[in-house]
Amino acid sequence: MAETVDFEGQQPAWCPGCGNFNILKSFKAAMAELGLQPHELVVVSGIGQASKLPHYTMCNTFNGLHGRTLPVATAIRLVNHDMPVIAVAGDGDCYGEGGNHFLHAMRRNVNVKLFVHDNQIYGLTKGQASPTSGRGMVTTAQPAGVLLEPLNPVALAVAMDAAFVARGYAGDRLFLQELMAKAMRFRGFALLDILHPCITFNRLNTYRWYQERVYRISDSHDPSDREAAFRLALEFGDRIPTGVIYRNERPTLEELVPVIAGKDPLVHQPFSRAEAETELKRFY
Amino acid sequence: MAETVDFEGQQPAWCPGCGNFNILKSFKAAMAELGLQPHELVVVSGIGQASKLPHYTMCNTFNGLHGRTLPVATAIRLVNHDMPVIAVAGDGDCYGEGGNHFLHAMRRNVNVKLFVHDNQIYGLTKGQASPTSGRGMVTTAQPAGVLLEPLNPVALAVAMDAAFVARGYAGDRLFLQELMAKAMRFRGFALLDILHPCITFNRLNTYRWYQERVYRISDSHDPSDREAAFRLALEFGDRIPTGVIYRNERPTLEELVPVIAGKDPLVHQPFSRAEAETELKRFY
Amino acid sequence: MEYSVRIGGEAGQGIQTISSILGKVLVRTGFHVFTHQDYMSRIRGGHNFTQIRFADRPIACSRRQVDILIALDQQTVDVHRGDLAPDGLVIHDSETIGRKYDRPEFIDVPARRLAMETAGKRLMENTVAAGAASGMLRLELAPLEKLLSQTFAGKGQEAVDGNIAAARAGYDFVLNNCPRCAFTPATSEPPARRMLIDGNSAVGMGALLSGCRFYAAYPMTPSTGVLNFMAGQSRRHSLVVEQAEDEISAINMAIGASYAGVRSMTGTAGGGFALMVEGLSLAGMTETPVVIFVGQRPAPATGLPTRTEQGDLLYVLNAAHGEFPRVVMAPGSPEQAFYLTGKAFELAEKYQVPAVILSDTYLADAGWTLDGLDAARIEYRDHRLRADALERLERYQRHAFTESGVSPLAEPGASRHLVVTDSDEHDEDGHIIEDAATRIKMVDKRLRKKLPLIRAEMEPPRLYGEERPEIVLAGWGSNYGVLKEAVDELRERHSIAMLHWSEIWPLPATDRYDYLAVLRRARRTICIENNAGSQFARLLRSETGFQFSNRVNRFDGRPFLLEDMLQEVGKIIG
Amino acid sequence: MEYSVRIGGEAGQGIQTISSILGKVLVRTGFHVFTHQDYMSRIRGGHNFTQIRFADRPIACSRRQVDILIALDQQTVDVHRGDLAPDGLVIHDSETIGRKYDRPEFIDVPARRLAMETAGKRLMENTVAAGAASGMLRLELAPLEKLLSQTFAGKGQEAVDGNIAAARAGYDFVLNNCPRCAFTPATSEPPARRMLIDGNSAVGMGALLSGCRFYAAYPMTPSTGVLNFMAGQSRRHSLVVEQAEDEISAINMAIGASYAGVRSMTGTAGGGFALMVEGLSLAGMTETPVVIFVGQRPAPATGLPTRTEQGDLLYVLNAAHGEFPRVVMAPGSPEQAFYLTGKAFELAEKYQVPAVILSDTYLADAGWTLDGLDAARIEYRDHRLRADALERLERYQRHAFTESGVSPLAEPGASRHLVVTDSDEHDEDGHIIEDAATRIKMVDKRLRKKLPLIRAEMEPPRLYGEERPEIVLAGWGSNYGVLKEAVDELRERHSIAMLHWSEIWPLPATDRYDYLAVLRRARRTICIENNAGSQFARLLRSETGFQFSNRVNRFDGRPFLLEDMLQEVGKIIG
Ligand SMILES: Cc1ncc(C[n+]2csc(CCOP(=O)(O)OP(=O)(O)O)c2C)c(N)n1
Ligand SMILES: Cc1ncc(C[n+]2csc(CCOP(=O)(O)OP(=O)(O)O)c2C)c(N)n1
Ligand code: SF4
Ligand code: SF4
Ligand SMILES: [Mg+2]
Ligand SMILES: [Mg+2]
Repeated sequence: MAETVDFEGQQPAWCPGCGNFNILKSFKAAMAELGLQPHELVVVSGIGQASKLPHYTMCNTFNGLHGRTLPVATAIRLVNHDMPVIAVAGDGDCYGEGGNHFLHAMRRNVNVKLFVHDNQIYGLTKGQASPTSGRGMVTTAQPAGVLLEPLNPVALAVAMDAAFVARGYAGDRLFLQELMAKAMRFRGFALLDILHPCITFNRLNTYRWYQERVYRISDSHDPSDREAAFRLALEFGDRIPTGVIYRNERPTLEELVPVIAGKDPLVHQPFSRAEAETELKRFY
Repeated sequence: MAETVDFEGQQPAWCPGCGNFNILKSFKAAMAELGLQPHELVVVSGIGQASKLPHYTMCNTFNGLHGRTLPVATAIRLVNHDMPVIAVAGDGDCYGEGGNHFLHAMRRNVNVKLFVHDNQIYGLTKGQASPTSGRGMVTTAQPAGVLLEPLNPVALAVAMDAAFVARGYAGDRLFLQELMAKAMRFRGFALLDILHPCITFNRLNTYRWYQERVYRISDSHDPSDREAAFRLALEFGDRIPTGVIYRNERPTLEELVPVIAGKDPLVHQPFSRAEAETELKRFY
Repeated sequence: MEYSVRIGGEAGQGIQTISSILGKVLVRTGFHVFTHQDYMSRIRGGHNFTQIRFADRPIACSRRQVDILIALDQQTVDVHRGDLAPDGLVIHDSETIGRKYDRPEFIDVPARRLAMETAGKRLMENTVAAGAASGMLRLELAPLEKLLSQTFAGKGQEAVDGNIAAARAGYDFVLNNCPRCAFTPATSEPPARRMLIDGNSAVGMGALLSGCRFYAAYPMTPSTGVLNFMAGQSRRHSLVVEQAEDEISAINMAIGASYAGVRSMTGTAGGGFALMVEGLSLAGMTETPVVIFVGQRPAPATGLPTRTEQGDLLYVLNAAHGEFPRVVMAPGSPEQAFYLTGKAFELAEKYQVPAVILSDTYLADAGWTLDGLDAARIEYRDHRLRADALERLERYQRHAFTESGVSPLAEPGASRHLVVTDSDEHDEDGHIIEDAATRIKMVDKRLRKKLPLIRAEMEPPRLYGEERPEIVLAGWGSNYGVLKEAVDELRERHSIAMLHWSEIWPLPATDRYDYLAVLRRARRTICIENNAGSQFARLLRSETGFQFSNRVNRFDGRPFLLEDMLQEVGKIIG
Repeated sequence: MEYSVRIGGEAGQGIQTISSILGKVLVRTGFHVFTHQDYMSRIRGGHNFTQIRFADRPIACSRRQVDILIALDQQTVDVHRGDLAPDGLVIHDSETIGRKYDRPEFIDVPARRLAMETAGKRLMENTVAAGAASGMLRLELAPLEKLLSQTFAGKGQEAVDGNIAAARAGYDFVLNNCPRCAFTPATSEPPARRMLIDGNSAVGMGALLSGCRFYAAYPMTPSTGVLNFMAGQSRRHSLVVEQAEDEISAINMAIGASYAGVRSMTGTAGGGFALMVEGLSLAGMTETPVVIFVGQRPAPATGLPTRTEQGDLLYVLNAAHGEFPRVVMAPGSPEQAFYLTGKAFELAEKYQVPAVILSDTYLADAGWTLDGLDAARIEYRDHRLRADALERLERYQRHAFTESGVSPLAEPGASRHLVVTDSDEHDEDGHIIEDAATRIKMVDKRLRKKLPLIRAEMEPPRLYGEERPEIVLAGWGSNYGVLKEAVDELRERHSIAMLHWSEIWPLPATDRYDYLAVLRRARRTICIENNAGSQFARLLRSETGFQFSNRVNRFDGRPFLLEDMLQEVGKIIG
């Protein structure tokens, strides 16, 4: 069985003090806790600070394009439904450039885990507003401050009836690890939006800002109650709930697509040229 | 003042009996009711049966690409905030190909009216599933039936805190006209999702199917109550509410962007080369 | 011996029903058939037509001249009457089209009435028309009846009987009422068993036989046929087909599937390919095999969505940021489409590059008659490292430097080795790098080493006609058939040949066959393309310096018919 | 007289602060300055550097050899020591880098300590370093002090005083402790007033002066600088800047804004341009003017995101489905970037086509010294029909056929006339059509008529050096400066000239200046490009048949420095 050290990867190129370090720690610990070996999982990521994560751990890695994690992850899982597939993205990555894939991945409910490192800013490109940036935040590209309503990924996911919706916080490492493990154990698509400070560019949402607001959802919340989940999801201001907000178990796409449902993963099914050849008959 | 006949355009190429005809009628009547002249409005559309609408009426028209109505409409309105701008799209157009723009247009809250002709199918390309197609619908591209959860645009819009969210039905022409007029009079981004049967390809959601389910929302519903709106939005099955589901008045983007807020439309602001030239100074 | 039947009417009137019945019956009767379609972008109304040309010898294109015109509406008469052969006939139902013609070439077949009388269903007027056409051609009734039984078997005996009765009614009506209907095509006896297959189905069959296991696409004319075909197959074979939310997703899915270890494909038209350009570059950088079907149609933008053009060649060749090798195949017929799809899969996987199958609306929908397709001629070799072979390796690096530039492609999860790849420039392990030395080695590996190896696998253009021609008709892709028949027609009076490229990129070398010598030797070299910009001519000049003496361009959304081609070439060669 | 100062260290250490202070002070002191940047794709750590070369004459590129190396960390010493000139010096703070060098060329400036002592802020160690470098160069203190006052004015008097004190401390320290620091560059007296401007800012200024009123973009290196520049301007000028959700949206917004009646622009890198390809085709079909800034960087895919390359030429020229004219400008310097941005706006609007400004990371960030930029040389003519002029028309058709192919472009809503356009093929009114005749006329109008008119507006390449050279160094875009200086160096011993294309497409005709004759006459023609595929060479061959005798390619993400260029050319010409 693997231990956290087995998930040690390359030296991170993040700024010292960045929230991503804690997310990485939680990630490695969660994978070890789940008893996975590095080669037993695939991590798909996009482009951004967040998306460098797979290089900083050990795993099969497809570090693709900015915004395009989910289509790649979806297909990998459809081809090999024995393999845990994690999609790692930034908030710009996933909710900006990749917004459409995000919407439709929730509809598909493929058993992919989506970990979004949500620092409410574009980190790697030096600090422009992201879809989750708060109103009024001033940046070089938004000198008059952000004028758009921030996107609430958690509320959006509840409205899309995503199967598993949770929010974590990099400052609460152990709880984050717990949420990662929960998402991994869940059977279906899971969104884990992870708040974390970008200490270099986001002067608004600092450790302190989060610390004053973030709290763990009480056990009394019933994640299967969609309206309650929506209410909780809307809370994002003086108080910010973390934990599992919504859960709606239903068959995954892998369990519905006839050729693979309950069968061997596609990648391990044999290819019969003879069978395929019979299809030529219909043209005679 | 213009009358409905002033909005007569080219001969529609739709299938006789298509729900689009009623939408077109409501459209023309609503524009006349609002006292608009054809040249006083711009209609932006994408590609699909729905998106042919501007040719079948009289208006300034930008019939652009499949899925790309909203960015074009947004910019037109930012450049000329004296002009009513309507975006017309199909369900595939707007929620499939254009899903990302849909998300972010709601965040922007530009005063654009989005009329989505939602026939729960791809009409022009001959009947593949659209994002709103019901589970189990069998098509040539989905021979095992639709396996994805249908997207509920109205619930999604409420979660995105869209400023105005309504649902209409082509079979209730006068009410549809009323909703169009309401959306037009509203100050801000307005989504009007219009259910209508595709009599050629959608064998599931027929006139009859809708007729049995669609009802007008009662006056007791308070569209400013977001949770109530969400509850109502989730209703889509045996009963389907039509009317204004959610309303949340807030400043539009045109009212927030410093250069145009409370000023002449950008297109009518003078260009001063001399002023621009002063910027060269900073490089010395 | 040859005849052409054209069926015209509004969208939704059933042109497709009549033509597919007739086409197949003619093939089964022993003829060589060529069908081609001309459709508007609408579901009902407007004006569409299908043409069925058949002969006792192989044919490869459509003609303008029509022997039998089946007019389902008045407009068809108006539009197509001018193309009627001197002894051509028009079948119409004066009741449906609302006008009686008092001229001998107009045969009034009361299809609607006969349909009601025999089957009680107005809809079967199309079957009546098919029967009437069969009668005019003095075809045997048996193959028609058999086809109708097969076609409607799924709808129950009543439907079968009704259709057969309707067909007979049309057939008999013509026999009894049309003494002028004296077409008597000679058939081969006994008829050879042949296929009738269109370009899109041929691509689909090629993919299926190449072991394609994953197909993701967003519908777009003219590629939707491939999506539909693959979706149909997914019920019977181990193939996952996913309709993506957009083309960006479609290509990224195909790339993801390939990374995970199966052969994968996506398909679209030029406009959807625009959205795949980013993913193409990703496939290039991560060296992930992927096959992309691109059906060209007239553009820019939405253009003429249901019509044909060859306007995307340079675009497909140069699309995407950065430099990496790709394969571009432009089949000229369903037969080529089948084998070249196989070759595209093989080269994509062998060299870990994206491969494009560049088709167009004309080829997508055109039906060709073939003696058969040889599945065995599609190579299927699994180039991936899997299971034991992989596990046995001491060390695995996804992007290891090798002599050939090709690194071992392993299935992730199949062993303890990690499969790591990256859209950033990377080292042999697949991790991000920024140093110049690694970058140079990676460009050398990806581009400079692989490209010549792939080039060596490309077949030179096909010469058809004189071996040392004075006149060369040059072309690529779907103009194959019409160029070939044009050469047949012109050969008597001219020293002429066709030079046809179907394997476009990397442009085939001249070592195995010196096609440049053929061109240089010729007096006139005419490059014929369905575009305005002579894109292939520009490509050839850029790569070889050769400049054609003449160019013929058609860009009105229609394919070259044989007469058009002869006329255009005639203007040049006299 | 010339010197080069290189400042190296980790990202976030303040290289940028030192270099921008030093660069500006040198310009104000009367020197010609050239700066260039080498950055990694990370925010902290790693290894970055900036180089400042200055001279008493115009300069246009960087050199490898360094006179003063300011090492903010150990790695800088290790990496760059080899480039030190024989009498070069290294400034470092042994405390910061954690190592003492006991060699005469190492000048240990206790920047951190001096910063704490003078200003009480560690952060000001960079100002100390800038002061120290100024001291070594024996610059006057006044310009430095003035610049610091201006720069930090916004942050209060304390910040100004602190910085000045820190700079002085560094300056004095060097004067007192470094007898070897004997650089004594001659300055012009009194110093001419000159600008220091980078490529991105020049593009932004060109856009602003062209009347650009709308800029939409999604951040992407190296185009983000243009976005930031425009965003900054939007506070003071009537310009709306919108950060889009993706590049697809960005270009569609720019097109929408242009349709609505204002000049508009978008900007991105090669990867983002991939997502704009669809919109490019839309602009082509709807004949909507739009200007697109494309900053090239090494690809495929994410590649080397902060580095430079010229790998997107053929891609930008051929991108998008269908055939339509486009303008492609590839400026070679900030000066060209400024004027060509103006010309791009003018041609885009005059001919109603998309225009691309093709830059790259090197040019984007490079700082050049200019005597000034002449705003009046940027044409500004409003080509649109507005208000009265429009209202007076009896009839208006957006896509009316005209002699030139250019139809009147009206502002929608400004009159009773409707402005209708469509991505489908359309008639003169802008409504969907499917007939062949209209299609042909529209292609003729859009493509065939306009293209030669645009071509006639394009400037031929610039010859620099011998008028009838035996050796031609050919290049395009950002290689301008280094080619020019290479010619300067080689002119004594060779009959040599540079031929530099900055107006690329439509490829300029040869009637005004027969550049092909120059090439054909030359003994050696060397095409030098920052890519692996010799894309410009292929373009020129495709369009003119001319083939260069030699090619030099660099594709490691770094620009050619002068020494590299001389070496590469030397290998060929001896
Ligand atoms: C198509 C495309 N557009 C833009 C970029 C440039 N880009 C790289 S990372 C990034 C945003 C990073 O923000 P986020 O996704 O929030 O990640 P973070 O760095 O904050 O973790 C952008 C815009 C790109 N790589 N590709
Ligand atoms: C980029 C792109 N992809 C695909 C298409 C093909 N296409 C045209 S219309 C359409 C879908 C039509 O469905 P919808 O938007 O629901 O409109 P409807 O016809 O049902 O009104 C598609 C996929 C296209 N034009 N452009
Ligand atoms: S820029 Fe922000 S998100 Fe990126 S590594 Fe630095 S602190 Fe973290
Ligand atoms: S296909 Fe459907 S949506 Fe399109 S016109 Fe016909 S009925 Fe209407
Ligand atoms: Mg972020
Ligand atoms: Mg639809």
